[in-house]
Amino acid sequence: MFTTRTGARPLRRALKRYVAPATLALTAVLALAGPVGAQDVSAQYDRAAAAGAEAMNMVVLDNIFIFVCAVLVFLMQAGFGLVEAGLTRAKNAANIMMKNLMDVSVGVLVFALIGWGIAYPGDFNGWLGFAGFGVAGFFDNYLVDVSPEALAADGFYPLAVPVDFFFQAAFAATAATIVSGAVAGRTKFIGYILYSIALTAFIYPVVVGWQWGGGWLSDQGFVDFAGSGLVHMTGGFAALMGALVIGPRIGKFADDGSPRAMPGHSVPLAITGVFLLFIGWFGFNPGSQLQADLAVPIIAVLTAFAAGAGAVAAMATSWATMGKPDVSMAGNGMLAGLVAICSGVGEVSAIGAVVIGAIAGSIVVVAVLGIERTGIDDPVGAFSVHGVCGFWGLIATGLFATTTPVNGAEEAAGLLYGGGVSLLGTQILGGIAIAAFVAVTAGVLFSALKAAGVLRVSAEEEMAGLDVAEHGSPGYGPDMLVANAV
Amino acid sequence: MFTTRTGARPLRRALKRYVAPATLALTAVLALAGPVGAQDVSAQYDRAAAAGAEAMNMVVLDNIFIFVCAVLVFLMQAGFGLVEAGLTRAKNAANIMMKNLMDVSVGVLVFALIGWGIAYPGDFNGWLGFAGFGVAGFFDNYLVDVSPEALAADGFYPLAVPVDFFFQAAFAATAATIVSGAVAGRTKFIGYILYSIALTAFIYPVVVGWQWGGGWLSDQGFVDFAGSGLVHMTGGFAALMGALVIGPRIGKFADDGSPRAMPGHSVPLAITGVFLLFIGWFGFNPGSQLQADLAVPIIAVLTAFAAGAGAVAAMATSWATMGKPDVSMAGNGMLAGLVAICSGVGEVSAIGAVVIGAIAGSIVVVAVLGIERTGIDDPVGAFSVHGVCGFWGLIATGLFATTTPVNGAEEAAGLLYGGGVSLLGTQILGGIAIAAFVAVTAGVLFSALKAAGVLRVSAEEEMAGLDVAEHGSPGYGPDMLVANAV
Amino acid sequence: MFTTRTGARPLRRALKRYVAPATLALTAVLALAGPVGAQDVSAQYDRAAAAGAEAMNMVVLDNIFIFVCAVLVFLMQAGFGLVEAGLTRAKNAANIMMKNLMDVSVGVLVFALIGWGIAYPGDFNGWLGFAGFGVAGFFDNYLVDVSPEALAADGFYPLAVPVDFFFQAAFAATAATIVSGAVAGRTKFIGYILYSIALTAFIYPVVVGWQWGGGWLSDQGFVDFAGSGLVHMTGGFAALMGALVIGPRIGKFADDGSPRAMPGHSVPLAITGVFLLFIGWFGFNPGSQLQADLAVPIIAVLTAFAAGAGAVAAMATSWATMGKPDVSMAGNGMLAGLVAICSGVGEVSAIGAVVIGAIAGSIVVVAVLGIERTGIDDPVGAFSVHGVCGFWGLIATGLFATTTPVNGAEEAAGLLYGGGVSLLGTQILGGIAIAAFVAVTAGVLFSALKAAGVLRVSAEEEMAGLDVAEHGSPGYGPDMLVANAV
Amino acid sequence: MQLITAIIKPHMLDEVKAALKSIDVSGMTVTEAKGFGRQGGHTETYRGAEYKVDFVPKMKIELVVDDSQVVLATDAIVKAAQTGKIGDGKIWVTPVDRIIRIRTGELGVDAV
Amino acid sequence: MQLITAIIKPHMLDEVKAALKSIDVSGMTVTEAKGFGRQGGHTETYRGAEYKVDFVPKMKIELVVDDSQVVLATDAIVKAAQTGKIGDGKIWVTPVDRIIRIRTGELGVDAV
Amino acid sequence: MQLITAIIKPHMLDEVKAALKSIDVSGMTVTEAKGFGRQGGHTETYRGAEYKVDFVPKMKIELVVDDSQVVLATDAIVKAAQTGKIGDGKIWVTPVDRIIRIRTGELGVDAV
Ligand SMILES: Nc1ncnc2c1ncn2[C@@H]1O[C@H](COP(=O)(O)OP(=O)(O)O)[C@@H](O)[C@H]1O
Ligand SMILES: Nc1ncnc2c1ncn2[C@@H]1O[C@H](COP(=O)(O)OP(=O)(O)O)[C@@H](O)[C@H]1O
Ligand SMILES: Nc1ncnc2c1ncn2[C@@H]1O[C@H](COP(=O)(O)OP(=O)(O)O)[C@@H](O)[C@H]1O
Repeated sequence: MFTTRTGARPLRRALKRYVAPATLALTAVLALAGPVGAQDVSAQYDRAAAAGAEAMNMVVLDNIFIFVCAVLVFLMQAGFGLVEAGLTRAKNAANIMMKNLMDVSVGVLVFALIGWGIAYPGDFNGWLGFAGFGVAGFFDNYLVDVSPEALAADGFYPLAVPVDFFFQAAFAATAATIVSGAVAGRTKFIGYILYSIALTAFIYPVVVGWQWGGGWLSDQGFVDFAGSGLVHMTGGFAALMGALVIGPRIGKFADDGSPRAMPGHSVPLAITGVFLLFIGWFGFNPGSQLQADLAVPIIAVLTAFAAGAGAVAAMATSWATMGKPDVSMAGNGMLAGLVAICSGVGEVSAIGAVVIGAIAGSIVVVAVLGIERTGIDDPVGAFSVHGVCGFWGLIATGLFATTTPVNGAEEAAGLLYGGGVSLLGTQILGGIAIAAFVAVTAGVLFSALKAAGVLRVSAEEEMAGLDVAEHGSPGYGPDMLVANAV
Repeated sequence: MFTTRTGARPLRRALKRYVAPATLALTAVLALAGPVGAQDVSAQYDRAAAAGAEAMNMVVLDNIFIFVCAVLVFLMQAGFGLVEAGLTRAKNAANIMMKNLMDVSVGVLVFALIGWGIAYPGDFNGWLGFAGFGVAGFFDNYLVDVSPEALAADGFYPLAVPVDFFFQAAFAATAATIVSGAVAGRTKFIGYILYSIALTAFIYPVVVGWQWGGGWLSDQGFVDFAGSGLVHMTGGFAALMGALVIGPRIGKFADDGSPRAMPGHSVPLAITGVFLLFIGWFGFNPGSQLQADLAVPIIAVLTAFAAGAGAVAAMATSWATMGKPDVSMAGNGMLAGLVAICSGVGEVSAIGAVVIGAIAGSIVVVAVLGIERTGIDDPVGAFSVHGVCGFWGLIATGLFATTTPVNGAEEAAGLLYGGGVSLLGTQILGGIAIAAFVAVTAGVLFSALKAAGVLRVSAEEEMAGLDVAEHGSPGYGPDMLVANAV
Repeated sequence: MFTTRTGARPLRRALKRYVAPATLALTAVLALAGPVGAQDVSAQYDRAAAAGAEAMNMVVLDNIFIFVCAVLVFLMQAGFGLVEAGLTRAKNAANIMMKNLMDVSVGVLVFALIGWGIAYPGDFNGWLGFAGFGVAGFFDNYLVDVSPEALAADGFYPLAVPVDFFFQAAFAATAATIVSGAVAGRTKFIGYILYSIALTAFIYPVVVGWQWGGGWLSDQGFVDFAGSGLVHMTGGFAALMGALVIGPRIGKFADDGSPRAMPGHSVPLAITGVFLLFIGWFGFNPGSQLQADLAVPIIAVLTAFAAGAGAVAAMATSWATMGKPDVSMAGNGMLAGLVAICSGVGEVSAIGAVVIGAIAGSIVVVAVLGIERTGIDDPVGAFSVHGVCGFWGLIATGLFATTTPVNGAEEAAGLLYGGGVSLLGTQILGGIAIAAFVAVTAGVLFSALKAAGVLRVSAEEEMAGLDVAEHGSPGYGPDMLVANAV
Repeated sequence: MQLITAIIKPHMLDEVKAALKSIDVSGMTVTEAKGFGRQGGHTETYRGAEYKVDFVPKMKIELVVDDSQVVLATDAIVKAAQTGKIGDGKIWVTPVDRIIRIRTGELGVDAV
Repeated sequence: MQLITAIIKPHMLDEVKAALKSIDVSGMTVTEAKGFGRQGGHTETYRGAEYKVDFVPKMKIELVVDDSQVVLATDAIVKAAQTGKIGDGKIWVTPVDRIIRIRTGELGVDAV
Repeated sequence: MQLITAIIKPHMLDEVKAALKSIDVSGMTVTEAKGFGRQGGHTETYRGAEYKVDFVPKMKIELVVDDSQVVLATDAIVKAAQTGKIGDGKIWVTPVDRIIRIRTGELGVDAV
């Protein structure tokens, strides 16, 4: 159990692995980790026991590994920016990139000040190593607590806080930026910044706290290894509420309500973004193992399988339903597969990953078309990819979870692997809870911004484009002649 | 020998390093590795023997390192997409990106189902850890075999299968995507997908099996560290056959057969792609060391030397022959240097790497001009870069291989380092074999697709552009006004 | 002290850690590292002493870690290329990318032949492991010296040279490429190549030698962890001199001297470049720790804080001063924060990093506007970002350095942390020295190029655009219709 | 035959096209244009430097019609393109001596 | 003097230019245009939403020629631009009162 | 009313606009164009293949003015757009039968 990311355990594990002197690790495992199979003990023994030097080795490698994974997750910001800019019009391209730039910039700071403390409440109480974060501690010199003396005293633990924060902050920025594309082309910049702050400071952290922070969901045995629900559904449902409250772009729907095509200005940029997201996901999923071990490559392979299956399925579905293989739909399909596999990547088999990804790829095409029919304008399909396929990912874990997860944990198996409906039920419960909480809070948030008149630009500004209206000049210079009739 | 990738040894080495209980490693070395210098033994001893904990450390680091390298290799897909899109016309840009997206998506799945099993036949027979791959095993839960119990039992070996697959699959996708640019602007999408499946399922794996899979080439002492021949020549000669069978784009050649310039729509995107490929190559070459050791940085430096020398030489050559330094040629030159150094990067000296890269950079310019003169239309120079310079890379190893390769192996030296012509002969033999096999199989493949009428779009579709004709809408929106006269 | 990068110590440390047989490490520490705190010794002991196997472990991990960081730094070349191309006009886009491609290609070779030897003079004298670099040794087979035998003999040291070179070469290429944007749109390509060679061969190495090479600045206790001064001020002041000597682009200033807006052709590409630079910086700063340890994540977090604060502050400042949040200014702001934190990232606290970044973000906006008023044309704000904020970074360390730096060194504290003005004085002295030396040498260099008539293109060529004039054809094809009126 | 040239606001193009179709105008040719006039332009800011954009986006429509159709067509355009806001554009009519359909070489009325 | 305006298919531009050169037309001005006519447009699909593209790419060629040259020039254009397929385009001729060469201020025939 | 069409070098647009403003021309319409003429083009090279670029960038200015203003306007354009170098461009004047302001429906002089 100690290597999974289900519930509070991973953090206790961390505590165990670092705070306890390495030589006490074995007892620590037995004491804190609950019933564990023999292999856990031996593994733990192999990894942490014996020479202090040996223990430090693994600590260093673990920290460096998560650091590298976090950098990959941050790369996803560039990917989101390109996907969103590419699938919207040229007159809003700079605005989209600016929103993504601010998601990560504001996000890292706000998550440090507020979000992180909310997401992981219990675990860090009274840990001075953590005092460096949070409103109060922010004004201390938190490095005091990670000076070599402190390290020695604390058995190296505090140094893991920064890397864990670094990794988690990248996730928070990801959740926030999902919304940017759904509300593209008509949102006031100031309103978006306020939304972004609220999501990284409160909405996302609360949801994360339920599970990774050791909250009620984790007590149910809910499984969300890398965040199909916690990260993607949160972003996806916030995106839905944003698109809903803000309303469609001018001209998106004909008077009879039928959707009009508003082609993105650069599919090549969008697919470049998909490639960067694909790469970033190899930090997102494998890094969620929270330590450098031999499960990492398996997680990577399953991630690649789901991504590939998603892209192929979306291509095939669009081909079948629209007569031609749609490029941006295939891109959405790869993302859908990646989103869906996050939850169960530590629990499912190879064939499970392929099926989960393929179904996600088909779902996303249907969802994008369906959403449009309901009169909601989500230019990049953010809700379909992250919200719908995020939920599918949770359900899929309830169906495909095996009895022998990659990480040696002893989770309940899914319906198709003889585990009955209990895990499935928990997954659905969790999905509904996340959807409901985010829908309500994000709904209130966007409605409040709307009431305050900071949510949507004027019709004139929208026609002129947000680059000029909100930022003073077009994203593409006068030498990249941009046509009028759009 | 045990750290090289020449022939079957690396896999036996792996076997050795992992399957044998760590405490038996030393004997294992002596038993399997053939005559090894004292330093090999001691190194092996240092790395794997003594404490089980110690051994596991290195296994974890090795696995994580190859995982990171594989991610870098996957990044090359974005690089290829941008180079190919940038050097072709705007009306085909989305189609190019779609083909690259499918190369990796289809490629990973097909290589898992079929290719991998063909590429590494003997070594994996009867390994349950491998049962998760391949048509049959695909429907089992292969994670069973990597449960901690299994790991313990197998001495950690099986866990290396996923990372090795992950790394090899990235290579397969790379080989496939090389062709995409050469057939750009006139190929039917369905035909390209069928080609891509055939290459990753059969053509590439067969070639890889000859050497890395322990086949006949490896028995000759053929040296192809990272795949100048196995990967790049395979892709390059497939590209040549594709361009040949499909024929040139409409308007590429004047009635008198003289080539017409068809400028790519975005050199900046193309060079961005070159940069991403340059970055990805630091996973491609150093990762081919197949373990985290101190040879990795040397391989990286030699790779950078060859890349730089290639770019400079191509710039100079284009300047000399065309009067001005051609930007996309300089980009091709960097790629040419990278392709050429793959084969010998574990064997050559610093000056060797520089010379190999510089010659590749000059060759590629001459080759691009030469190919065009023969009436073959290869819009991005794929054959010149990967086919011609891949072959040059094989030959170069026969010339520049030193007696003291970076990886401590005891390969035969090249002609210029007193090794006589034997290695050179083997390299040329291998190159011819690869060229012949790929030319024939790819030739048959493309001819069959042509006969089936799924290879080339109609003249009208070609004029309209593949984005509209094959995918339903242009890759650049109506707001990015694209000129008519092209 | 031994883990910091202030002055020559790191290199002595390296020497210490590798050349001395691991079992002698402890004595080595005491012998060479000067007075060290108990924790240093124990840490050193934990890391290097005891089993040879253990020592090798850490050596491998350190080498692999720096290798990965260097790859991230090389990714910055793509980032610079995109930022510079995006913020200049379409008719010069291919030329900008070509200059960046050559900066890294020429840079790696020239730095190996000349620069590296100048930058780290003393330390490498008579080290055969180094003979592979440098004019003379370049023609030997330097791999001889890293053959397993040599490794064993040298206690693994020589193998660290390649990775250190690889990392340092990436820094040199970065310093060189900073200038490219400042002189964009009017510089002769040959003149730029000559400048680039001179900077990586002489100017940058001399400055680096002063501090990282163990020169006079390091003896003053000057602190420049990752190179706010050594790397960014060098590039920034060279950029200033370039822009000054070459003069403004035609039409940049009205007859009355008031600056005219010359909008970049693609803000989306520019911000994509900013994202890639942000990612690359996680190799630049954490890698400057020069070993894989638990300080790395802290450095990463502080880097992210400064980047975020810089972007937010620049956005706010541009909003306040220009009425609207300027997108490219926000991008400059993130880079400004990153540049400023380089110097003190090993010494400052969380709040320190935020304040340093925020001030840098505000400074850069003011600086960009101010520079323009003086009649200097720096299209991308290279001097404001790297020169001005680089100097601010040095000063900031003198203000915010704590008594307990992350790396366990015992540096003097900054003014605000009770260290008095001594460190501040040293930092300012160092900044002035770098500014003066670079201004003079770069000034002479550009003046010489101007005198030789290879610095600036003709007015006709400038109007036509450098892509056509210098490279033969436009960077954007005829199908990407580029407007005339620019 | 006469040539009607209309300068309109870009987003009115669809309405104008529909209006002309409804009166059986067989064809037209459209060009992207920029206009200068009473409407005036606006100021943009890039990296702190302000600059005036005098020319506003317009679409230029050209159609050759039979003399009998001129008034009908111009009225249709005016009705469709009119927003009442400054900048709606102009229409001018010039005489056409000859018109040829390239495909057939037909002349005059048969050519349109 | 008269002004010849020709709307042709984009890829016929080179042929037309060559044809005009061969009859010593001294110059011409070309503009990107979009055409609406019998040729009709086509339907595109983006993310599942269909939309009609009514306007097809055309090139617009304008050349001022001496009255004596008009027939020669229009014939040349028709010959060169004709594919026989619908959408080949139109040519119309309008009278020109004055023509000036900016460089020299020359008027009339000397100006072209 | 008459229609003045001027083909000028792109970078002369600001000067011409200023000159026309100074003589109270109320408006004009501008289009990107490419020109062929005595100025000739140039050769470009892409990946070793040479190709001739015959068409050079030009701006096309159209303005409808009252007959009384024609000479004034053309003179202003010539003065402003003249560099004396080959390729400065042409101006031609054609008669306009009717002009309408779409916003108001005003006709003739009142419309411009
Ligand atoms: N004299 C003119 N000649 C040619 N085009 C003109 C003229 N005056 C105006 N236009 C075109 O008509 C457009 C609208 O004119 P404007 O004066 O701005 O508004 P309105 O026509 O409603 O008074 C201008 O942008 C320009 O393209
Ligand atoms: N009445 C018209 N006025 C101006 N341009 C026209 C007119 N009719 C057609 N055109 C132009 O000529 C092009 C070809 O006309 P079309 O009717 O499609 O084919 P064809 O001329 O072969 O019958 C159209 O795309 C449009 O640009
Ligand atoms: N007969 C013509 N009809 C229409 N436009 C023309 C004609 N001759 C020249 N032009 C336009 O005028 C521009 C300048 O003409 P050119 O002969 O190159 O120089 P100049 O007018 O100084 O002799 C050409 O690029 C073209 O756009």
